[in-house]
Amino acid sequence: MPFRVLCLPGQRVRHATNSRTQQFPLAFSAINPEKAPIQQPLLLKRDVSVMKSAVVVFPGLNRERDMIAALTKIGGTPPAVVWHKDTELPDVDLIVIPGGFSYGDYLRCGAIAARSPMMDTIRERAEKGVKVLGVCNGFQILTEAGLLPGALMRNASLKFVCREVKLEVANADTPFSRRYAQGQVFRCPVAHHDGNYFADADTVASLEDNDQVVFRYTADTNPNGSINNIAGITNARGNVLGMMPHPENLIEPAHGGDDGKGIFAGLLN
Amino acid sequence: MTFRNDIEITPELVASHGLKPDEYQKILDLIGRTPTYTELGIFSAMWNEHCSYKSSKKWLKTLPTKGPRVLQGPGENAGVVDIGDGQAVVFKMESHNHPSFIEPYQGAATGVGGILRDVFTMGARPIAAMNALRFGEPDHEKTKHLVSGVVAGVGGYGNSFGVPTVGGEVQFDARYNGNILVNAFAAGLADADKIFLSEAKGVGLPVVYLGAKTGRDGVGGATMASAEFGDDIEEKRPTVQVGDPFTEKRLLEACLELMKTGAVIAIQDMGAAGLTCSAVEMGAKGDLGIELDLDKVPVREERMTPYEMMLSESQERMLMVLHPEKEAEARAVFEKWELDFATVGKTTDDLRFRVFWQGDEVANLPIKDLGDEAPEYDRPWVAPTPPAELDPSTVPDADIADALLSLLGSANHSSRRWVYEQYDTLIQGNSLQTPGGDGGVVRVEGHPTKALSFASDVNPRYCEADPYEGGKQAVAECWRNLIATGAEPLAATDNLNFGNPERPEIMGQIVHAIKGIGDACTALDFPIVSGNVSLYNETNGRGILPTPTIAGVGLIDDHAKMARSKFSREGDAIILIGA
Amino acid sequence: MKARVIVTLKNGVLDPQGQAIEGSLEGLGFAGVQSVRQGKVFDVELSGADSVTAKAELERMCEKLLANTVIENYAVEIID
Amino acid sequence: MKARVIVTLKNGVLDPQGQAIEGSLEGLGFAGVQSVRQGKVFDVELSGADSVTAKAELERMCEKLLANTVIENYAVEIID
Ligand SMILES: Nc1ncnc2c1ncn2[C@@H]1O[C@H](COP(=O)(O)OP(=O)(O)O)[C@@H](O)[C@H]1O
Repeated sequence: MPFRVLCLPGQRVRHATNSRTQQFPLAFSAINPEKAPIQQPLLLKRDVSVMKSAVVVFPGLNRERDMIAALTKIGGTPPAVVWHKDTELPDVDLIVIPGGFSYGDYLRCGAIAARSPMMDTIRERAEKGVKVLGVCNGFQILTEAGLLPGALMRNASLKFVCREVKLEVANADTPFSRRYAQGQVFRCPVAHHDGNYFADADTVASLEDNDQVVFRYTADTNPNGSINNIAGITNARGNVLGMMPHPENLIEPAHGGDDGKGIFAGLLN
Repeated sequence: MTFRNDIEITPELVASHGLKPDEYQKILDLIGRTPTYTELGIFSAMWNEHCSYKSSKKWLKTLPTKGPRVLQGPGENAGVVDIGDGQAVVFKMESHNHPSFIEPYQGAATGVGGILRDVFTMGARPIAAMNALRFGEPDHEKTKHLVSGVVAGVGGYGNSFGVPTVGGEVQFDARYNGNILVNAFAAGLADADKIFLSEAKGVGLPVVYLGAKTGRDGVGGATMASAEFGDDIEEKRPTVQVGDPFTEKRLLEACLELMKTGAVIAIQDMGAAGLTCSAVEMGAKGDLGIELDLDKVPVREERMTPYEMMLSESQERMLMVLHPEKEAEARAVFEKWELDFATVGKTTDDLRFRVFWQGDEVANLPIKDLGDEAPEYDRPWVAPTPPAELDPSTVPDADIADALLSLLGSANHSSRRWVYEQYDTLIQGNSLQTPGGDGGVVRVEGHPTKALSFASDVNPRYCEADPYEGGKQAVAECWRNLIATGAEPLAATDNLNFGNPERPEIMGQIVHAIKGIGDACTALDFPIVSGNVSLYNETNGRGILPTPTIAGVGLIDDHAKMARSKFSREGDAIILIGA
Repeated sequence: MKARVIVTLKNGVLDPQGQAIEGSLEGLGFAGVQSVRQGKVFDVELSGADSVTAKAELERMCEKLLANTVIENYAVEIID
Repeated sequence: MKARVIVTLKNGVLDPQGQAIEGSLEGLGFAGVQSVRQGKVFDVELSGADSVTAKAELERMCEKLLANTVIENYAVEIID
């Protein structure tokens, strides 16, 4: 399959793994979903091998529909939707824990969901190398479950914040970020109350040393006070990503842009 | 246990239930005996201003409520309007003013929770919310606390529930110093042929309680004083209702799942005066009696009395009438979502509202009369006096640029971003225009081109100067905000916030404002399909500014052609149109 | 001087957090839990002041900010 | 049996809530406040069990759920 990069038309990008710099006259954003019949994937099927994914739903999550829409539109096939009490997780390449307020965010964000039996299954899959993406509450759940280090504390403003931020790609060499160029800055919305990433100094140092920080807020758009402007990190192996911003809410012109699409596009084989 | 249902009904007790002597006489005439304590509570709930609209009904009836697209006008949990392709938009606005003043976070949160329930009780998935807020002067000692609590509460509930907030209003004026206004709007999307109503049908069918457990939340402060306990009250119990958006979100999913099973005959949200109002409304609308067994009601506190259970305003609860053969299937849905599901009574053919508790009948009342016979007043009113015309010579000279700058920087004209950034405006992935423009726009999921536009407006200072013109203006402004997004306005809901209607000059404001709203809506073919009235809003013995909030919904056929308020390209011409 | 302030919900006030925790503990196999109510604790360090003054000061802080006295109770304890 | 569990942030862990409260207290004119750290309290009712068993059980609850031991400490106290 030819290598493709998501970027705005005419934008210069550098691909992280081979450092080639190329000009892309035509990118995904040139595809107008308004012209495409509804429910059809934004990508043509022949362009991609179908990604098998599952979205895990805990009670109180509320961005699962947004996530399902994004995976369907970009991945070309709807994800399996798995209720947290289901004992079977289908055989998939990608497991997604979407955003929301699992168990009301009571006790600590993500704490109660993180202790559910479903998380043991997800942990086993992650250990086998299956990709896991946690967005917003999903990120909080992954840290509470110990799949990712650190914790998400209350925003420095103590207020819920919903706005657009800019993310800088700190590591383009992950399955989640490979459609972006190293150092590329892209737009992405956030909507959360507890996104203030914190870890002790040693943990932060090792995250930085191992290139586990994948996305950072640009310094002037950090919405929550998170340490080192961290917006998203992976585990050491690189197959589990947690991020606070919501790429699923910026994937088509109707959203005012499609900067978030690359994350899903990158996960296609 | 020292509960008694035979507490003596004294004039003081009657008065503390907000019932006037002649209203109490009406109760005596109606039932031919002294009511029990529980019955007195039931009457006070059904006959208060909030449930009976006794001061405003006469005037509300004059509003235009019909139109070719109106599927359901006022009288249900929310209004329903056809948007084509077999779909309908379901919406309403409701106030939570007094609770928000007492406890701003929980008051506002439960206001949002209540209006969302009104919408999904009818079978619609909520897709948009708005909130119209009015506070006292910015530097009044209470304002800061109230603003931060209310905004956090609106966000805390709506964000967690998962509905995008797409619009609203915030205003400051000294006249709201002691009485803020929190008006919450919600809209949902449903299949036009799958709207659920509250009218019970069929005799001997189970009446089922759904959702969260019942506590003492909101059981009236004044009425609490009347020692239904002996000496075992440990502390003065707060009557604040606490919202639980997590339970509400599960209730939403469970209800929509339940409705698909075909088990639901009628369903009603438990709002103000919870079990009482919902049971009576369902029965009375269906010309049926209702029997409740309070021992079956899920409670979360010990030793709850029938009086308390009937008046509790615990949140996130509903009542439904069910097809008995579907009971197991319906129960399984609620068990999956870990919510209470209890059969608490049945429908009867005797047109009585009978309530049993521990083997005793604690209430036995004529169900239709509880609503139909509620007092209705034609309160005296005087036409508002228009303010004297302003003498131009008294207007101080000011530098226009300075004036403009101070206007732009003033609390009432500055950006509202600090508010709406605390609300999730993007969730569900369908927001095409978020707050900050004229109307909020949300696309209709599953349709390639359609979108809905929402706006909420009123200018209380205009309404104070001239309630009739102010009422008209509120409708016109809402309408303009909708068309400014490229939408065809469909219908509106109103939230009429006024002072004490027993004062003729306030009643005059109400009458004139409703007339103005009605005339404007008629002229614009913009029917009012739902609404809410909040009276007795006073601060330091003076009424608030008359504030009839109008929230409207419009339809955009093709959102690719949607209009926005921002200039989008250099070199475009700027054109001023209008009168 | 160190002090601890404990703020708890008044009786009868719904505690959705406590309920969710109760449910989760049960799910994790803790059988004997009958109820959980969640509250807040504030560990405050104060400069100077004797403990009587400090306590009065902390109570004023509770009334003004730390507790929402409409629905919460508070208790102040001087630690050292 | 009644017990109280107190969960506090470990030293060095960021406490945005505590910081904000510190700032507000100062703003309200409380001069002597040097630091505020916010934690949680859980009032738990347990059925049966002697206090030794109960305490052990509560500690397990903390390890498993009530505290995030990466950032928090806990203390258990049996009340009666
Ligand atoms: N100002 C108003 N204009 C039009 N309809 C109104 C108005 N106020 C109330 N209504 C209608 O009267 C009915 C009863 O209102 P309300 O008691 O607030 O509803 P609920 O039963 O949800 O508490 C509702 O259908 C509402 O739409």
